[in-house]
Amino acid sequence: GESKQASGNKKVSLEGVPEQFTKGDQLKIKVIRKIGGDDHTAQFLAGAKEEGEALGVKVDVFTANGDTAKFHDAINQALDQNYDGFIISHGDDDATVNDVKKIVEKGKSVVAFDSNPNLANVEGVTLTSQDDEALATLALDQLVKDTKGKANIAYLWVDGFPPMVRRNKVYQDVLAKNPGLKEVERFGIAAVDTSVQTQNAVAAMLNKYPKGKLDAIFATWDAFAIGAARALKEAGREEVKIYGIDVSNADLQEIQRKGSAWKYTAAVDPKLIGAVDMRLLAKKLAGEETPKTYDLEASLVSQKNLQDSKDPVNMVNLSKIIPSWGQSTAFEEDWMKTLKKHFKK
Amino acid sequence: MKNISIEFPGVKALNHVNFSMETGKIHALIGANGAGKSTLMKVLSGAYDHYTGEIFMDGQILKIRSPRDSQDVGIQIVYQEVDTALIPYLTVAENIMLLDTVHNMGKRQWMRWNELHQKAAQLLSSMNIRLSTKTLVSELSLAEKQMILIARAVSNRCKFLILDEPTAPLSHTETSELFRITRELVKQDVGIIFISHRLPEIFEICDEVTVMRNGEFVVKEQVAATTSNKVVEHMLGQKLEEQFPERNTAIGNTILEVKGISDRGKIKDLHFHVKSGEIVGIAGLVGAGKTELCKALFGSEKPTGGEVLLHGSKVKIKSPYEAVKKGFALVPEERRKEGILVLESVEANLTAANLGSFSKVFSFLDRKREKETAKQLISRLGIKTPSEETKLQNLSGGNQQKVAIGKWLVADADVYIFDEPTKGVDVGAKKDIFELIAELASRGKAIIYASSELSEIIGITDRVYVLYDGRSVKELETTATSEEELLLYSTGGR
Amino acid sequence: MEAKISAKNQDAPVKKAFELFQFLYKYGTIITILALIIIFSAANPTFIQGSNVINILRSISIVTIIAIGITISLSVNGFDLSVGSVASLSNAVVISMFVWFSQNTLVAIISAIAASLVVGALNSFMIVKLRIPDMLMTLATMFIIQGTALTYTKGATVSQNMVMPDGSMATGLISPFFAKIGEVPWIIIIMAVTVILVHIFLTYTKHGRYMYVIGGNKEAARLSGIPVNKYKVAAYLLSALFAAIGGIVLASRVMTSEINSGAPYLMDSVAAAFIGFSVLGAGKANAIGTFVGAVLIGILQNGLVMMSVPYYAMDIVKGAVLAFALAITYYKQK
Amino acid sequence: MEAKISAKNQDAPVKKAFELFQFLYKYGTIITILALIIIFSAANPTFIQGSNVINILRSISIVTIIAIGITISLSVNGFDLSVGSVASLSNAVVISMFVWFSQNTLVAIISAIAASLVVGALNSFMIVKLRIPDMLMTLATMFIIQGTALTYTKGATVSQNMVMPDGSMATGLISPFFAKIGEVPWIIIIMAVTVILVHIFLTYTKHGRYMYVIGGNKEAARLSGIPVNKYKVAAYLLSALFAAIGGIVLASRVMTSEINSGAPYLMDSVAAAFIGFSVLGAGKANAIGTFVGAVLIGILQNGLVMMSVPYYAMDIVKGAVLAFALAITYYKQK
Ligand SMILES: Nc1ncnc2c1ncn2[C@@H]1O[C@H](COP(=O)(O)OP(=O)(O)OP(=O)(O)O)[C@@H](O)[C@H]1O
Ligand SMILES: Nc1ncnc2c1ncn2[C@@H]1O[C@H](COP(=O)(O)OP(=O)(O)OP(=O)(O)O)[C@@H](O)[C@H]1O
Ligand SMILES: [Mg+2]
Ligand SMILES: [Mg+2]
Repeated sequence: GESKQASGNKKVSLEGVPEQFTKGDQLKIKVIRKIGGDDHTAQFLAGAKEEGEALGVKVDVFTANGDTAKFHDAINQALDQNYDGFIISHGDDDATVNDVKKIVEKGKSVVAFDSNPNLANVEGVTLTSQDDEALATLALDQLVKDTKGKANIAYLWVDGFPPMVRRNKVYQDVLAKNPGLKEVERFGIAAVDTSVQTQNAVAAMLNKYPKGKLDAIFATWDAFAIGAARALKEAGREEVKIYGIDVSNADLQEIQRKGSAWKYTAAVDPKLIGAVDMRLLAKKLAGEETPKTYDLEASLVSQKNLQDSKDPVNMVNLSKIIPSWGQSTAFEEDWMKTLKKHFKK
Repeated sequence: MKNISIEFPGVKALNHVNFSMETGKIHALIGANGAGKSTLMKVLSGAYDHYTGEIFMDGQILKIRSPRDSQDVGIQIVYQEVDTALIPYLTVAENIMLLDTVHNMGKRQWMRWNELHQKAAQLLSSMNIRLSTKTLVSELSLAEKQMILIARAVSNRCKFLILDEPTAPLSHTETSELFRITRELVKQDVGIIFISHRLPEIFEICDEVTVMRNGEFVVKEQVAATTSNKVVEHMLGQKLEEQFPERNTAIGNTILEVKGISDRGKIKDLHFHVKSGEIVGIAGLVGAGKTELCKALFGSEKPTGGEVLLHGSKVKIKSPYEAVKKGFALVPEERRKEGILVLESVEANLTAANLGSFSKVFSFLDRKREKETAKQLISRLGIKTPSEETKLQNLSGGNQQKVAIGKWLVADADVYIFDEPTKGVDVGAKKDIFELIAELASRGKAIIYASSELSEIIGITDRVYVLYDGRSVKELETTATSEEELLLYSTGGR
Repeated sequence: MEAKISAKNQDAPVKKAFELFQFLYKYGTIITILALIIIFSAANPTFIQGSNVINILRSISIVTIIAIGITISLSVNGFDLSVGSVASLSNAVVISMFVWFSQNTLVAIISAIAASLVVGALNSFMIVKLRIPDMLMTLATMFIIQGTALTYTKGATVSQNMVMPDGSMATGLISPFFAKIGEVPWIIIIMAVTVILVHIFLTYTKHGRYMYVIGGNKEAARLSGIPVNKYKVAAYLLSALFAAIGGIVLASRVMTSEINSGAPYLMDSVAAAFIGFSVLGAGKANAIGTFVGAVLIGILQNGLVMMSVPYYAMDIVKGAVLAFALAITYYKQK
Repeated sequence: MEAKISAKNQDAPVKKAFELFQFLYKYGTIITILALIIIFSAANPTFIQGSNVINILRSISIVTIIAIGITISLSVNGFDLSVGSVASLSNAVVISMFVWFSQNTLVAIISAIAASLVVGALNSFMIVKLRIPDMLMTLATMFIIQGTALTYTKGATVSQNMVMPDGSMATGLISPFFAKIGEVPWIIIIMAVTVILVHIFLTYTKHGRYMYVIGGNKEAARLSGIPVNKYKVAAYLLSALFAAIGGIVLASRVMTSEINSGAPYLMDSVAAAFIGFSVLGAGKANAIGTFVGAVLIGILQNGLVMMSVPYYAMDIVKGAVLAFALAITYYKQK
């Protein structure tokens, strides 16, 4: 590896920066994510890579595109290649726990995101997640508020993924508490083309529930929400309101569109997740204290807020509208700021 | 055609061949299997472009490198293997008018379906063929397919017409129909090149004959000025000995008895029996049901009625697998499609029918013994091959046929069924095959020999059943009959 | 026709069974469709309403367009597995032209088609010149194009106002005119025009006939002087062209470019084209049959959702219908 | 052999070019592998370390096992596209036996294999009896099995302590013995045994020879008294069996059953089997060649990850290597 100061800005003194970041070879970090092919992945990886490179760390990213065995292969392989730290995303199977134990035994640091809950029990690992309870609660509370607790709703949800299971739990609770809410239809699919399939399915569904028979759609994933939004537009049924979870740039465009049925979406900035995970890992590398778990704060994005904006809104300038968006200073230590200044081009 | 040479990987198929002919004549091209007849004609028709030598017409040098070049100067060909030239899922009309659609459309982009069907129908009726132009070709019989191809060839302006073994799949009536059409074409000053292994046909309709041997030109003669023995001598490079072997085998007990076998329409209520050491002929014209009978006996097509007795006890044969287990062997008519594995070695082909006897515990193969047996067979049958590991596709037709027969010698069956074993095989190889069959009989095997070549039936069998339209019309002792009598019964006479 | 010929030698019961089978072979798919319509409408009368018919047509339009491309490759006895990835590529190119490079509709569409034709050219070169079996070659191409499309978009969804790698905002907008392509009635009109044009092309022009001749017997086609390679190249180019159009229509429908967005269309398109073989007894790939096949799949999909069949059971039904269509088609050829 | 024959009549330069090509055809894949090893090791010496070699072998083991199944189906000139979905099914069954029904390892494994053999039987019935082309039939089966596996798991991931539909928690545990299967050295041993057994089977037993004979000319094989249908059925059953084993090993590796977990193995396995055609000049599907093909893919994958090639560009490389292997294999047969 190259020497660390060489590439940086000599004028900024590196005082107070932990020596792991100033001496010896450049630190190398591997980000390995099991799922792929969606915008969330791209943003998450970009966030981690940007933050890491700002800290002068070399970041390699990999996604297994949903292939579990390949995901484990990548972890095992990286273990042989002298990475200093790992960010593991979506390792929800038990085998991930074993992998992470192996990494920790080798004395490497690990931060995990949306992964097997047992990871929190592994010494030295921080398990981060989007606050799924908060996400679901934010969206559903808004739904209950708008409909005064009386509505026929369609539920777009797919089983089998830990975040989905957690969101479903909140949903079931809300249904139980509001007897006026009636789930009339449910659909969900996790495929390469989830949004288009949802679009076709919702189009078919709408025929079954003519105007007045369906009030709202709760979409537990933005791929569902955007498909539903397109279907409602095509059918001219945008009186049905969509409450979604997660956001991407394409989603923002849809929500901003005049007349779009997608009224609210609850989300955590995926880029920020990557960045915060990277900071946590940096703290570990520096030998500082880190918590065992950390939930990233969720925000509710509303259509009205977006439409009120003069400029088109995207994932970056969303922070101008939602105050806390993308701006977390969690775990951003002073020495990190120094490093960032040092490596600023 | 002057000095034509062509090579394929490993074979020099043509070696400085000269060939010439005139329009308005029927010119026979003969030679043993693999002599290069088809190859020479493919050169002439533009199917190959990697030959050397020159082609002239009316003293003008021609540049023939593609089928189009050849067709443009009026050369048409009907290939030996009809299925290579037909499009099965299109209609008769489209197949006949194929060349027309390709060459005569000019700038026209649209099909004229009515006109197409009309023209095709006209052509068919002028050739006395009754067929709907809307039938799909995949549903036609072999003979009908052949006719379609001839119709296609004459549908176009045509100065020379090449017929590569056109009569092989045809019956007598169909053959004479073909000859009628051929003669009519000659009257219109078309030159016809006629390839056949049936010498009588050549003497019947040809004016001139060119003989080839081993990829080389041997001689060109007037048919009137030569004899069939002379021609054969040129073909083989030696005098023809007696084709059929001497036989005086003791005939033993009845091995196979068939009572009232029928299938779905092609054969009806057949009765016959075969004794040990006996060669029983099944004579009949093309389409009489010989192949169906052979296949029904072998369990390949399901018979709908009747029973088969082997060594006096009733057997039910539902598949070739069971047939082989019970001691049947079939040398099928369509060698390439049914008899051999073109991509496998000679060795693998020879042992394919009886691998069980080459396997040890847990079905492991005894490769050494396999090799030895293969070598023995190759020398015993006189199979011309560089080695036992040569792939079968590199062997000539006659040698492929020997392999197809050879594999059953290993299997050591009781009942041997030969379906047109000499089809497309040259005289030399034919003799070898007859000797093989005679030898099998002398070892006490029961042999069924199905053929539409009546001379062969007379030459090799002991007894004959004549089939006509799927029924056995007559049983005859070979010594007490003649080709004429057989022909009479096979054409339905009584 | 066929029944008549064979009738000659067959006795009555066999003949009847045979004719029944012939009938099923020719009209089986259409009968199935009618039966499904009746069943679904009985279960829920809204199924047969105009708006739902439009839903179904809209939902099959992209599948149909891509399947028409496959039909053309099948007509020369080829098989193009890369159509899904070509549609993804075309989707990515057309959207990126708007969003990243602020181009107009014409430039965007032409670029997408050009990129796809390059793929078609690559396919045909490898298949025609190197004689690699088409199914295998297009499998390899599928990987390559998928990777290329991913690399081009850097694994991210392309959409208006997206964040560019340098942190700025993409300024290009998708023209409202382009958005029309994916809306009713245009999307349905495009599908209909595609089907009719290709039907006419394959049935009534000499080029179409040549393609069938090549598909039926390549060697015979070559020997009758048809430039086989040229037509094979043309077939793969056309196949890529229709995949590109499918991708463009998809782009207009979703207004973004997601990763591998075209991939899921492959299986449905293959199924539609093969179901089409038997329609009206054609016995070969044909445009009308392909459309009927797509309709069958679309009706099934729509009706099953309407009957609230769990989504995970849909694949079973889809597979079973395909198997059924195949069984009918091939049982006959026994 | 062929080279020797042809040498007779050919002049020197042609002969040389021809022999060079023969050489490339036979050893091309192996040379490519050696070259890749040298390049990757030079770039990063850890590549050639024992632990990374084990990584590579582990990563290809499942692909190899499934590809061996495809190899067997190819040997009778069939093609089984359903192996990926069979592996998913087997994975789902084996894990659910543990987790839902608290069965022991033996029962779990036998159930998974039994379920897969049912699929194999369905495939072979439709292909052998109804004569549906295998590629199409197994495509349909792929849909059906995928849907069945999804329905069986209700579209959810099956894992220990999962929440059941009634809200309770699944109590079954996966036996620690079962977990061993997916660990080094067992996973590698299973792969090696599979390759060697199938190699011996195909090359040294009469059954293997019969399969190749059937693959070479089905009609001739039938008329030689080989029970063609039995062997075809056996081939599809074996293909399903190895897919099932692949799914079981996968299950043991990941200890959960995710939806469509086997699907990603299809393409790699097909590629491995086809790359294997040319290895050592076999010219037909063979077990050793398939293994070499899998090694090639595994080395590429590992090396590219090591060199931090962007993940989205990997498909390009993989597709290009497959295309290259195909070009070498088929160019020769011109
Ligand atoms: N495409 C080819 N590739 C390799 N060898 C070939 C090819 N075509 C013909 N040959 C060889 O050329 C020689 C001549 O074959 P050809 O078919 O011309 O013989 P023929 O005289 O027509 O024989 P037959 O009477 O059996 O039809 C044979 O040895 C044959 O194996
Ligand atoms: N593959 C086929 N397709 C269509 N018709 C066929 C086919 N095979 C045979 N036939 C027809 O079936 C009838 C009986 O054929 P079969 O082959 O039994 O006659 P054969 O006496 O053996 O004559 P050959 O001398 O041709 O062997 C004939 O009319 C023949 O044309
Ligand atoms: Mg010939
Ligand atoms: Mg016959």
